Amino acid sequence: MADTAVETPSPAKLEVSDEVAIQITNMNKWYGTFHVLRDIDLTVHRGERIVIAGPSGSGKSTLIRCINALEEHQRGRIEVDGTVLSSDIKNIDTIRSEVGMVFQHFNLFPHLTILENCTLAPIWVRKIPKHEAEKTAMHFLEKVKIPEQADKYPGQLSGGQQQRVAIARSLCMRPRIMLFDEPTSALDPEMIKEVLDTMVELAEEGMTMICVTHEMGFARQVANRVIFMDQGQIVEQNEPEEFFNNPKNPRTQLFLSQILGH
Amino acid sequence: MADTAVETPSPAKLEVSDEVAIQITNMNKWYGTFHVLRDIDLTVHRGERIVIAGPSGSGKSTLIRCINALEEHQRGRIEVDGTVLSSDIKNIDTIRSEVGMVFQHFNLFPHLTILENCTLAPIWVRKIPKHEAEKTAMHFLEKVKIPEQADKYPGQLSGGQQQRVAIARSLCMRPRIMLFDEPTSALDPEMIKEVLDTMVELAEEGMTMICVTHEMGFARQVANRVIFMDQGQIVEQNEPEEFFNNPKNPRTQLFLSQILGH
Amino acid sequence: QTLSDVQDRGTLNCGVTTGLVGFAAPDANGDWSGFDVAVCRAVAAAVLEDPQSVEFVPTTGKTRFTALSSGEIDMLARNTTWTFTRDVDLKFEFAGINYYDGQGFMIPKELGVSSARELSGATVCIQTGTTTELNLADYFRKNNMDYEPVPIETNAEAQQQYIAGACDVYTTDASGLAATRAAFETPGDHVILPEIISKEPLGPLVRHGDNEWGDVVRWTLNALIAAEELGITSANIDEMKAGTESPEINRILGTEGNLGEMLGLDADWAYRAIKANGNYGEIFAKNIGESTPIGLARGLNAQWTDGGLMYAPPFR
Amino acid sequence: MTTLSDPQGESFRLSMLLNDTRYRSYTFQFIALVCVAALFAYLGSNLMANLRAAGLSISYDFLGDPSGYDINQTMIAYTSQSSHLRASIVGLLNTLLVSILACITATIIGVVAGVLRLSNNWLVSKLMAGYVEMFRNVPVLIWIIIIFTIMTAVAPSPSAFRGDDPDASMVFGMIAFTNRGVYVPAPVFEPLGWVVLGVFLASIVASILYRRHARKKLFDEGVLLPTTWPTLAIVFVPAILVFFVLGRPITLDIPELGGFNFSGGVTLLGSLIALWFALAIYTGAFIAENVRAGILSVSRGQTEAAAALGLRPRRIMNLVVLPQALRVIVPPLISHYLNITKNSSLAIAVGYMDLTGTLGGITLNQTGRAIETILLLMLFYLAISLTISGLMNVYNNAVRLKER
Amino acid sequence: MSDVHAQSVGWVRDTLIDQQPPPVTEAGAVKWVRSNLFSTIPNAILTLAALWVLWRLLSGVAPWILNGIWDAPSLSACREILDGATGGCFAVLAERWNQLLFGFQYPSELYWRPMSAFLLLFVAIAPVLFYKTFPRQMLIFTAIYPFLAYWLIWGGSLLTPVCAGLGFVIGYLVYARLVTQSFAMGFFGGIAAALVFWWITGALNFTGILMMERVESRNLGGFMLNLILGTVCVSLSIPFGIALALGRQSDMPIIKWICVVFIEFIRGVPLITLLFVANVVLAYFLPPGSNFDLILRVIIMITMFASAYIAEVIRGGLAALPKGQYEAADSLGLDYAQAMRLIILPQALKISIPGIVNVAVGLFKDTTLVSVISMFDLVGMIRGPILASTEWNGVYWELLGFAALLFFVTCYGISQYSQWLERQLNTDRR
Ligand SMILES: Nc1ncnc2c1ncn2[C@@H]1O[C@H](COP(=O)(O)OP(=O)(O)OP(=O)(O)O)[C@@H](O)[C@H]1O
Ligand SMILES: Nc1ncnc2c1ncn2[C@@H]1O[C@H](COP(=O)(O)OP(=O)(O)OP(=O)(O)O)[C@@H](O)[C@H]1O
Ligand SMILES: NC(=O)CC[C@H](N)C(=O)O
Ligand SMILES: [Mg+2]
Ligand SMILES: [Mg+2]
Repeated sequence: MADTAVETPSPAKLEVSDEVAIQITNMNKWYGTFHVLRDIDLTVHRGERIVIAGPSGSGKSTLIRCINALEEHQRGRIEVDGTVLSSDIKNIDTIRSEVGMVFQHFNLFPHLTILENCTLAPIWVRKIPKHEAEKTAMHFLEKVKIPEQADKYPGQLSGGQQQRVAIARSLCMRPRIMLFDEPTSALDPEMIKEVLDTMVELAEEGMTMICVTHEMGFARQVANRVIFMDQGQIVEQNEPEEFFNNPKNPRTQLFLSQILGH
Repeated sequence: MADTAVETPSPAKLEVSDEVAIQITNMNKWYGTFHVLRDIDLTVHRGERIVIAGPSGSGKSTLIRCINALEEHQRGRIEVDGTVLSSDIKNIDTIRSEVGMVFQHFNLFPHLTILENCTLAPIWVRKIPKHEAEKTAMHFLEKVKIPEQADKYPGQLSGGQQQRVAIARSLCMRPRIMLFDEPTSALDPEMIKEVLDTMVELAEEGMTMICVTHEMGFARQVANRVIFMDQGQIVEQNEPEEFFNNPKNPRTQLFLSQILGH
Repeated sequence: QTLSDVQDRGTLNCGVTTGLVGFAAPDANGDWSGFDVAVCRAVAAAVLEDPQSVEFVPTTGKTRFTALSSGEIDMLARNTTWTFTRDVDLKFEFAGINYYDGQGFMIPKELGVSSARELSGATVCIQTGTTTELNLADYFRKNNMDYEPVPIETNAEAQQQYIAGACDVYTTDASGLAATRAAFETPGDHVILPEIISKEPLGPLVRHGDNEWGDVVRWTLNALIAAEELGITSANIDEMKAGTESPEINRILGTEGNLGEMLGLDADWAYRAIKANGNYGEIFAKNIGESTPIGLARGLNAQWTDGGLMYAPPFR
Repeated sequence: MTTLSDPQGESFRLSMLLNDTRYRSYTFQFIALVCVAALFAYLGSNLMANLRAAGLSISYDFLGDPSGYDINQTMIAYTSQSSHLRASIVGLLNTLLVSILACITATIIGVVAGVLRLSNNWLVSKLMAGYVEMFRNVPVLIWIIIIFTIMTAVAPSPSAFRGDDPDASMVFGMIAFTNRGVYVPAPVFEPLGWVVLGVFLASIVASILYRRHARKKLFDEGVLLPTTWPTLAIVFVPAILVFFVLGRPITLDIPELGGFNFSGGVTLLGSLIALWFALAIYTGAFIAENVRAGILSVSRGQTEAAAALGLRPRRIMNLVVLPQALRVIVPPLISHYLNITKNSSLAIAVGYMDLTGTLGGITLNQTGRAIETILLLMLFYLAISLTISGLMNVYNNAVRLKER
Repeated sequence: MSDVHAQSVGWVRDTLIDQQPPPVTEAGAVKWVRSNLFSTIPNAILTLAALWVLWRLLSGVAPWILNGIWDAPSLSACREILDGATGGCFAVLAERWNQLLFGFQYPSELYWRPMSAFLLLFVAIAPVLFYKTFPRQMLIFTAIYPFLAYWLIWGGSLLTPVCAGLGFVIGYLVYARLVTQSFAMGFFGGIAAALVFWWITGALNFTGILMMERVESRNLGGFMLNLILGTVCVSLSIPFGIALALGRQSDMPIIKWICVVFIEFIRGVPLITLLFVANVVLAYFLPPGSNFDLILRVIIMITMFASAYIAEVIRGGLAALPKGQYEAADSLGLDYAQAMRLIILPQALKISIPGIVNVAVGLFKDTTLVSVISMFDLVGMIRGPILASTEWNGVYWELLGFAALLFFVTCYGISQYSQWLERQLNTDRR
């Protein structure tokens, strides 16, 4: 699968600021008695593009869902853009409007047109007047190259187009951080490329991104850090070049040999 | 799709006997007023492995379903293993227990375990004592490499495993002829391989097989004849090598260019 | 306070039966008439000055008491028997008796039965939730007979069942039997057996605890009865209203004394009540009397002066 | 609800009641609880005030008092001197009786109609579709009344059986259809008769054992024994033999016209029959749809796969289609049973003395204890419903298909 | 080696065979009759049996209908005209049809009012039922309709329904104003504003202003009563059903249990017992001195009944929505109320429409049960006043058949609609 992604092997050299965007300290999470995330420590700087990889069930999705407060964590501290994630609704709302999220299965709202999908949250959460919200939405739809679909319904678009709408929808909230949870794994190979291109473009503009993906081409091209997780822990992290060519942890080596193997 | 199959290009050299297994003469079938099968003539010898290809709606499924008396034909004659297919229930029963059939959608019985799926027909049709039937069933399950799933229910298996159970289930009746109707087209690429491997193995043992499939790799590897159908007629038949490299009929050429194209 | 409620509302909610010819039944236009209806109209006339401002609420044997006690209706004028438990346990107040009745049996002539004693084994149609149901059980038990009750809700259903022959006998108040029989196509084919197995004093009733309202209903009824005794009729009432020799008539008609005021009404209340449908005797004759198809004799319901039991307490 | 993210240094503030996910749900629940409690308190105080105004009080003492009325169909000993509670139980049993009868009949009608609706006979399937639509779309109350009318207004009254040249006669000389009900012969057991009955029951058990044996034989030795005829033979032949050998120890008590009514035999009241058939035929239409959907839910592929394996149509039905269809059919079937039980309360429209007729009808009327009786009535029905749906859940869990 | 076998040699068809007509036995009427009616012996027997049943039905019913008498003053007169022949006495329908439709107490000169309310109902309901074909603007009429219908049926001053409607408008305006800040504030603010408005206008007396003759609700009856109960209770129960369904889905245990207990309780008891409650006990629970009329109490109970069933339907709709929709809404920062209002409910309700329609049909049929508590709906009219009247004592079939037909037409129509809708929704969601 790796071969479908863009093939430029050098990581794009993009500036990374010193400012901290996300700071996770000693975070732990349980599902019932099952310890999903163990002592996660992670600092993401503004402008960083991080790829998270790891075997299925290793807790990748759970981690990024915690950042967005879609799941609550039980111990430790998550600070996003200076706001500490607590059970205070105010804080949760602040963080959610700072952080955009793109899901594996797009999760567009099928009863709304593409444009309405994109303007819904700006209008109701950010309280932006409708025509302005629509202007912004069209801008981002152009950016993901599907402005002509604005009045269609999600059911009428292909998977790749849907995923691009999902990205545009997140962008319309003008988030400072974008989270992607395997955004391409529900797509056909041709469509994967469309979506990855959009993400690469975003990365080049300096958006802070955390992306769970197994598209190693993508990781090579845009990530400035690859994080490998296993059994709820961060096992290894490194620059992509180092990570792929010279993995240290035996678990990582095994994993890389599998996914690059075929 | 073609590339997922096994890549050995030479057709396996397997002996074909002189005995006739299936003889179809001038067979015609209508659905209402729609003429689905027109003047089909086909002789299959014991040990032959025939692949049927053709565009959608060309009557491939209908043809092999007629062989199994799942559909009745209106004119012409079908003789399977010396028994002429007529509306006599006795004959139909004889033929059906000689002929195994594997469907595109597996059609396992979801309320029975894998083992029960495999022993049901031997016990009730062949009147084989249960423990013997189970022994046979385990033998064939081992052959398709899933003996450990014997006590699970179909819903608990993956698609490829289910299709392999379906093959084992047919084999448990010890048929002399196997019919496959697009056995892999409902499967994910990885699973296709599992199933094709099983079929190749069967072919190598000399089973008479008729297989509707578009897996050209499979056709190349095991078939000793490829039949191309269009609009309810057999348009061309040839050895795989000839068929693929040197199609004669323009319709065949068009079709091959399409499916091998991508 | 029911009195003021009724006056504020401008209509009297009066519970009647769902339909028993002669006692309370709507005609094709939905206008009610009958012996019980007349009582309602008299009360409405007394209280609201208009005998027409009555809302009739049809009730079955089952719904009548709850309708009354929940306040849905202000009074119940539905051939209801005055019994101890209804008065004491169910907390109702009977305003008097407008018909002295008893339970009887009706049976097709062709069955050739002449006495209730011969009814052993019969199938009996009976309205549920009535005193007659209990009387019936007692009567058959006492006489060591068995029977099969067919319970029904309304007189109309009973009539259908009986006509269709689903029961041999229909039992209810004798007055009700007469009224039901009168509605048959061929009343002559049915006989009412001579036995009367119970006492069924029927009268209008109101809720306990609202004595003012109870008094209004009681004395309206009494005014109707007294009017007959004193010879006040709808024909001569206007004459008498001008004043008569008899002080009691004058008191009733409000030309003397202040009885109306004591009731919380005006002086003309009884005048209007009697004027509405005539006195008791007139009401009886018009709705169920011998000249009607129902053809009930006055019997016990004659004035005490004629040897009957109708006896209005003095207006004084 | 373990939400302990970083509690250090935070003290409780009032605004947290609304803004903090930890306390917010407590706040809402508290408010909801208060609202509900307030509603109940309000209703309760109204009730108290109204009762006081009417001088009534709530008491269940009346349940012990003699009821004073008679009931035409009693399955336990009952006279007008029995208590109201006993009358309620008589009613409850009558409710259960008519519900069970209707459930069985509705199932039979529904299965037959549902299967016939799938028949490839065009006329039959259209006829069944007509039946289903016709009965589903007209209120059950109207059906009850229609059937009751057939019973009372169309069937002859017992007197029609009287005389030398009666207008009506008994079917087979044993069964009388009258407008009060159907009179059928009742079996009378002489002492030896019980032996016959015992033999009959034993042969039913034997037939089941035989079928088991046949199955085992097939599984063990691959010999398929015939089942249909042997089963019938095992069930009936010994009983009939014993019956004659012992000199016909079971006789029939044939209903006879005497006095006003037929006496002897078993009487099925007209109201029972009307209610029973109306419920059965009405619900049968729903069940038919249900059965049809269940059978259709088993995909054609299943039948074809079974056929391709050489199974014969009847075996396909028994071994493949029915076991799968039942899982789809049974849950809605049970809710139809529930509906039958609830709809049986319409007995009151035909004067059948079920729970609503006794407890919610005459007892309520004669005692005037409306609140108490209706509460009790609802509790009875609730108990029946909960029992049935409890059983349904057990069944559903037992047959759920294993998925991964 | 394989070229030893003749059939293995390459073979190409040069000329295509054209479509040929099927053999005679395979097409046309003969084939149809054979395969649909007489394919096997048991099938042939079934066909004959079905034909026999049909013949019996037709031969019984046809003369009865064809010979029907439509003009006679009473049953006996009708029988005389028939003179022994089979035939229905449909005269009873001709004579009493307005009683059957409107009850026996509704003033006959006012029949045009419920009639026009009934016709307008179609206009009002069309944009809801066929939301694709009709312009959305028609929904405004749908919103006005309840107040209009109230005025038409019950009469009284036009200002009463107008004020009631204005209350909703004002409530909505306040809600729209406040909702951008917080849903709870908007919601309760809206309710409070509406209540205040109603309280103020409730004190006013409109008698005499734009009056139409008032009709007491106990004077409603006949089929009209069934229709009123059906439509009113179903429409009222939808909002309650939504609330109950959301409550039951909530993860707050107390709220959840309150809803579960309510729903299961209502679904566990027969409607009759709830009608008894309306009839005999509900009044005890209302504030002393308040006088709810029977219709209103019945509406309250039936609405409670229907909302429990509708709640279950909507719960199914909610459960059918993929979890991703909830998460997507959360991750965009929508709060609970917004997510429900904008994302979840619109989708869940759309999925639930066929189920709601089915509940509505069932409920409409169940409105006949009010005849048991002696209200004079269609069935009540037939069983009470008409069958008991001296003229028409005994015309069961004509009356019951008429009632059955009326219900059949309505319910069959609605259920066909619901099936059509189900197909529509299925194709929508490709
Ligand atoms: N709601 C839940 N309740 C209990 N366990 C859960 C829940 N969601 C996830 N898990 C478990 O938590 C673990 C981590 O899940 P997670 O979805 O984060 O894995 P992942 O790394 O994203 O895997 P994948 O690549 O398959 O998406 C898994 O073992 C999963 O079974
Ligand atoms: N039961 C049926 N009734 C009427 N027409 C049918 C029926 N089954 C199939 N057909 C028609 O017969 C033709 C041949 O169908 P068939 O399924 O044999 O095609 P196929 O070659 O197997 O196509 P595919 O590759 O899509 O499976 C098609 O045009 C189809 O529409
Ligand atoms: N028939 C009736 O409706 C009344 C019966 C009896 N008088 C009673 O009060 O119970
Ligand atoms: Mg994941
Ligand atoms: Mg096919």
